[in-house]
Amino acid sequence: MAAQTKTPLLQVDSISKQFGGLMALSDVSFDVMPGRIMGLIGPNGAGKTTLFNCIAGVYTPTKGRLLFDAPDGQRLTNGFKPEKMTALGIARTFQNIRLFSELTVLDNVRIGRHCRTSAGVIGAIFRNKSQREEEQRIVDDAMRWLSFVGLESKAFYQSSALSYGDQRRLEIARALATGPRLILLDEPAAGMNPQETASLVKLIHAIMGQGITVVLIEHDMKLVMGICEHLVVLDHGMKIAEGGPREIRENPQVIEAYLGRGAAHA
Amino acid sequence: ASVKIAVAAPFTGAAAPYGDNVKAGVQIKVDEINAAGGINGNKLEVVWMDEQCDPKEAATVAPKIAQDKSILAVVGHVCSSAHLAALPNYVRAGVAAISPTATNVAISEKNQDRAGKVWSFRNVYRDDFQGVFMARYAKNMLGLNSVAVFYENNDYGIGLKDAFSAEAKKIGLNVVGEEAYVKGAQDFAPQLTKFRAANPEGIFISGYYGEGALIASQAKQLGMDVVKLGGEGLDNVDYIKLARDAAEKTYVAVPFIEDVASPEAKQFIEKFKATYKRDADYMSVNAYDATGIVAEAIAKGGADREKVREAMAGFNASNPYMGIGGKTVFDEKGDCEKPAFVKMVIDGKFAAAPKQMN
Amino acid sequence: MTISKTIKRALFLAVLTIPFLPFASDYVLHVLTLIMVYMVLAMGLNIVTGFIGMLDLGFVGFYGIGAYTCGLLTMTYGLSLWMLLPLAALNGMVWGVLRAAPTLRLSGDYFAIVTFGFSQLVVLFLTNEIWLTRGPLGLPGIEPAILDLSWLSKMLNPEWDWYWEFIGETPYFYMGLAMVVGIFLMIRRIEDSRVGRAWFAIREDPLAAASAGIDVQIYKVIAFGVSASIGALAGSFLARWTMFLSPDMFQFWESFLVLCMVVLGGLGNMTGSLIGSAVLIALGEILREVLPRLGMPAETRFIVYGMIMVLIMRFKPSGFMPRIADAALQNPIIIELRRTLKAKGIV
Amino acid sequence: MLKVDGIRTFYGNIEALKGVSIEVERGEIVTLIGANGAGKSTTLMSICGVTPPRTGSVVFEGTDVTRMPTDRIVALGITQVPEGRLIFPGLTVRENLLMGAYLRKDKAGIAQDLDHVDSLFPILKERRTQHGGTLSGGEQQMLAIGRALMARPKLLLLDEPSLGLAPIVVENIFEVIKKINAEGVTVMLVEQNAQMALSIAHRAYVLETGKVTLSGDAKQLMNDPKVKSAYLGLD
Amino acid sequence: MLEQQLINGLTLGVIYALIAVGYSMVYGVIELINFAHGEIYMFGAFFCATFITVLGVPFFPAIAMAMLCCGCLGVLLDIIAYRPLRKAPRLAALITAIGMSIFLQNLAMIIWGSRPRPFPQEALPTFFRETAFSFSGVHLSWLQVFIFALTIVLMISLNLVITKTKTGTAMRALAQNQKAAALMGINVNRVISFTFLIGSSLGAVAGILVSVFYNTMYPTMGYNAGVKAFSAAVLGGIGSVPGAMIGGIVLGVAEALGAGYISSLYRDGIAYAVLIAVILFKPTGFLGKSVRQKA
Ligand SMILES: Nc1ncnc2c1ncn2[C@@H]1O[C@H](COP(=O)(O)OP(=O)(O)OP(=O)(O)O)[C@@H](O)[C@H]1O
Ligand SMILES: Nc1ncnc2c1ncn2[C@@H]1O[C@H](COP(=O)(O)OP(=O)(O)OP(=O)(O)O)[C@@H](O)[C@H]1O
Ligand SMILES: [Mg+2]
Ligand SMILES: [Mg+2]
Repeated sequence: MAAQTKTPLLQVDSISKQFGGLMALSDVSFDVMPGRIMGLIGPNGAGKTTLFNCIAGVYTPTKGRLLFDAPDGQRLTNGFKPEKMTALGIARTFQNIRLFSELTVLDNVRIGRHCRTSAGVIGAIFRNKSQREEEQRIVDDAMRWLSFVGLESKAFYQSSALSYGDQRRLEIARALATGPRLILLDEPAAGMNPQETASLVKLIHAIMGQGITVVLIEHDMKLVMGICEHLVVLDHGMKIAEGGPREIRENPQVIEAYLGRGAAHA
Repeated sequence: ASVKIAVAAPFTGAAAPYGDNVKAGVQIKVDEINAAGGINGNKLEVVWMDEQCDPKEAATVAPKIAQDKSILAVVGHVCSSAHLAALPNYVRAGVAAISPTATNVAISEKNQDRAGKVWSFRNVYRDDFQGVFMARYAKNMLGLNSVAVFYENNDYGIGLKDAFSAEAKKIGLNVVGEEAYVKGAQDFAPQLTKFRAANPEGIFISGYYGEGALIASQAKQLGMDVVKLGGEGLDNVDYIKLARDAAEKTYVAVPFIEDVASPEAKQFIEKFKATYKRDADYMSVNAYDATGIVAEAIAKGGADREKVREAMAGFNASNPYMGIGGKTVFDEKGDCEKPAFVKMVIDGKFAAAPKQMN
Repeated sequence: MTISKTIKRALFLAVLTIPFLPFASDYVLHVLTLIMVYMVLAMGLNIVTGFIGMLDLGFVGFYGIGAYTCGLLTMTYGLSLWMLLPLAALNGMVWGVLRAAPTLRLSGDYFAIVTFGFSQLVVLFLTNEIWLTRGPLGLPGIEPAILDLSWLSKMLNPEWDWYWEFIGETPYFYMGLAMVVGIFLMIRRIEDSRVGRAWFAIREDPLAAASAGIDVQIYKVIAFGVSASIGALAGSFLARWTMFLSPDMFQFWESFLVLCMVVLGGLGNMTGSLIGSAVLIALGEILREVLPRLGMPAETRFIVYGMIMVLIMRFKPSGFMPRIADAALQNPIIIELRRTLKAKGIV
Repeated sequence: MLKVDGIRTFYGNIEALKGVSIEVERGEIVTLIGANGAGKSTTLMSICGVTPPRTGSVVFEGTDVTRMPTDRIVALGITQVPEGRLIFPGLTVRENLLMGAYLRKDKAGIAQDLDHVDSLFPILKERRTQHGGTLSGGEQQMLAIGRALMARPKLLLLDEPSLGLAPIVVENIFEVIKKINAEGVTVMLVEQNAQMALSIAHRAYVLETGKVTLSGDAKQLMNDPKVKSAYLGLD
Repeated sequence: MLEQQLINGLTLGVIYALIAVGYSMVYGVIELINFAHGEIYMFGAFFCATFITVLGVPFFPAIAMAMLCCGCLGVLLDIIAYRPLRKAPRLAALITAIGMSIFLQNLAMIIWGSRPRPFPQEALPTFFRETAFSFSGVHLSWLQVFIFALTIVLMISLNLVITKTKTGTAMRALAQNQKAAALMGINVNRVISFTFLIGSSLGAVAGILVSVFYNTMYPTMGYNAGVKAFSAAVLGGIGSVPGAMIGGIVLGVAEALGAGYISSLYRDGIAYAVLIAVILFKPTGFLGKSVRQKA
């Protein structure tokens, strides 16, 4: 496999996270290879979202190391704040949708461009040429991402007026607008019907096509097994399995803890 | 026909009781004048202007008063800071104001226009006068050797206490401590506890009766059975009502006392009692007189602001205004000197102190 | 779009001519100028409370700092107002940033109470540090604003003397107007920029904002700084306009009044702030005029005032101008985008 | 048991329901399927009186509940597991469950039902004293369902109960639904997972942009070509 | 002197606490800083005094009547002012509260006049003024003892109501999500009204006790009291009843010690400085909990 010659984009190295007396993650390690779609699955409360939060800088891991292959070389990113992680190139969406709900769809995505642009207060007041050009670029980029996720026509809607599925797309567009190298999607298909899920799959493939690595939490096994090349399974904060979809589907421990008998042959 | 004057005072907000006192005094005077046929046959009309003792509001009502050319003069403001904020408007527009209560010294320096004409008068003595007076009274008449000073942290309280403390130092009256409080405070125990440790013979209360009463009663609760001294700010029956038996042994400097009052004054006191069901205080008395001064000036000067001002400035030593609060004589700064008397609380009532200084 | 722009221009021109209209007495101009002072304050507060959504109950502290900076420097050093305006604004900004340091972590009403405490401390300082501020005695007799261009006129023509002392309300009316228009345009521009969008993002969801790459802390500090400097600017204008300052003018009640203006106008909407200030100040004055005519005593003014406030909120719970981030919609880039999208039949 | 007759519901000026009529018989499982934004959640909320319909009527067991306040409708025996879970983040898991039994007075019954919920969702028992807000997404969903069961409703409205749940739990949830239905609770189920929903339901309605476009026996609908392509992901 | 200052602070603190509880309760349920609470407190004192002087009711029944009247006033306030704004932005209700506070304060001024009045002392039990305890020169009157005891009893029972009863849990549930609460069958409006009823009648008790203690009452008395009580509530962690108690006492003691040992000029300043310091150190007050939404 080509991937083995590459350095991992993200190394999760024996990460633990404790909340009071609860070990939400204990000693989880795996690598995320660039250019691939990786799935993170596991029962409810296994610690998947917590792991995302650690990677994205929302939580500082209690123990362990996170190594990100930033443009300027390998970086130990433990304890970095979310905005720093975004700037380095990790974008994410939220399990419970978190949009800027009173703002328009376009503004949501424009805000995504924040970390790739630079105008400040003075520039804003005087609106010199370079600042105006930057604004133009922001709008163009935002519109590009909106049409990428298929929301171009709703650019001027207030984002809270979107339907659930569209809100999920908008979150993805906002994340993409930050110019990430790695995108973390937390249950993007939740609440979508099969038709909508199918178009989401297309979207995820398109994201890959842009050279962006995807890590995905999802309970929809059809989707996960369909698009992920590599899976990590968590249970009770521990990694219980890792491997390709086929392997995972047949892993008895995974079936026992997560898939159940019915879904194993979905 | 009618002539108009404005009364600018706090009718709402925390200082509303003072506005209420002033309003009562003015109203009685105006009713009297109109009952007697008005000023040269013109009815006297009052425009009430609420300014909450707030400098900003005062600076807003002042131009409103100034622009209404039918208003010939202003009685007000009550608070010095409000008066100072309003003053530039009166000076600029040329309308005379007379404050019954504003005692801050700064007013005397800011009330002249470029020609040196004074546009603001007051028929209340300045803080520096009664502070000195009470310090001397405490030392010479009451024979106190040590006092603590409790002052309201506003222009009135500070001005009065500064004068008191300075004079006390001069005449060898020991000031054992100075503590401050703010308007509307209800709890004075911490400061009083501190005083108690110094064991003073008296407390000089540089503030108004509402808080003064609480200070007196809380001092008593703390076991401090001391003499209370104060300026005219304490002069209100509510002081006794609120402080109850703790009000005993309180000495207050006032511009007038019933015992030496003229028949007119006695008549006013009766009328006030009948109308408002309470005893008159110095604010009402001064407001009554201030209205009288304005009315007489209008009678003399006619419906002309400039002439009214001149007539007011004309109340000098040779031509004093005789009010119920005694003689009012303006100096070249619009201030007046008045005799001061001392009242004390005996058996739940204000009465002239047996020992007077002048 | 273009129609509303025309209306706005016409409105602006109409305002310009007010001092020459027959009804424009000193009182009317004074009230209008007062409204403009509050407009500036409301816009300043709206940055923190409307744009980043933090309830600031101590805004008046900066107003006081600006006023006293200007008042004291005028009285002791006789500095010119034109120098003092930026100086006071700068001083306000310094305090805004200083105040940000401890409060950044706080949320909701805990932030509110700390800001409230801050403004109380400012008032206490102004009241008690008599050596510096004269305390409750206030600062009477601050010089009015002076525009001294004599150095320029002397160069042009020795006969000319371009020296004006601003007496009366008219010059202050125009100064106030310039200030309101200037700050309005400035904030609208910031609002419709990367910075403004970052602020709105923080208001809507701080965590999502951080995940979108916004350094929440820094943008909060910027907002505090800008907001505080605007408050201080209003204060320094006030000092030279009323020519009198006292600590009581900056009691926390003022913060609430300004907050009411902001909320009544619409949180996060600058036009709303203008409307809110105009409504609340005018209301007080109208009641002063109207109530006596209805035979009601002066004491009833605030009963009615309170009632009307309640009623406005009842029927306009999101304020007069509920829309946030509306400056963006008037940006030529966005207008252009809309047009092309429409032309392509996408929207 | 429940008769929804031509209700029209508005959000401001947006008409979310354009005359929806639905009937549910006692003891049935009725499912409501439809695309995002079709108005499924709004229908449930209108039945509960959270977003009262502007016109039309909702009759429950012969009582017209159209304009009744929510709490009285709930008192009649309708309980909802709302979309987005709406658990109480600051209450503990146990308190959340007890809130479900707010209107009940029988202490013994409540205790019994608590045990029942604990056995259905053992993780909730483990997290008993944790604040609802710190639960994982799936745990919150379980809590919301458990809370609704605590009310011992006559009619249970479920809005996407499988959302965000692990496959094994989803299976479990559908088992639970069947079980409580068998115990006599009538169920109205909104699901994106139409296949599962149709497989346990007796009857189904298809909602499209605020209107019912199809209805009938669940098994029959499962074979309807339109339903197949649009909602089951089968071509 | 220290003992005396501590007693001074404690007395003051208990009074703050008493007012703060009403604040905290209402806040805990609808997250509204009910500015009009200070006015309810003031009305309590005036109602009680009016019942005594005008109707000749004895002291304790007059307290009960005033509590009832203020409770109803609170409920009325909720129904006419706040209820229409349940779904409106949070600050709308705050502004309405400010408007109501202005309205009520000025209404009281019209009804009872603006001048400070004494509380009708004749009606009070005579032992109130007598010394209950004294040690090392510090005297405690029976009135003080009564206030302490009453406050503690009220706190404990209220806390039990909120944490242990179903209605109490409903109150907290409501605070977090009104829609969900309604879906549980909770009559949202009734529970909120109940909260206002309790909170306001406690406000009345506070107003009465304070005006008895200081023997003075005036229409603007709610203003300062409200500010201090609000601070106390925040200091203790808004929404927490025992928190309000602790917050009030800390604030009172800080004030007394500050005024006694540091500077009476900065008396309030010291209280605010303590408040700020505590909040910076513990951003949700002493007993406040921060419920962090999960990412
Ligand atoms: N802030 C917190 N405080 C305490 N416990 C927490 C916190 N956040 C998460 N937990 C606990 O940590 C565990 C892992 O939660 P996490 O959200 O990561 O689960 P998850 O794998 O994403 O589950 P799901 O698939 O249901 O979303 C859960 O049991 C949860 O209750
Ligand atoms: N609070 C609201 N304000 C305005 N419009 C709303 C609101 N809630 C829902 N809508 C609109 O009403 C319509 C129906 O929404 P509803 O939530 O009932 O759909 P749904 O079928 O449940 O969809 P989903 O599968 O996404 O949950 C949608 O067009 C939606 O945009
Ligand atoms: Mg999760
Ligand atoms: Mg839905």
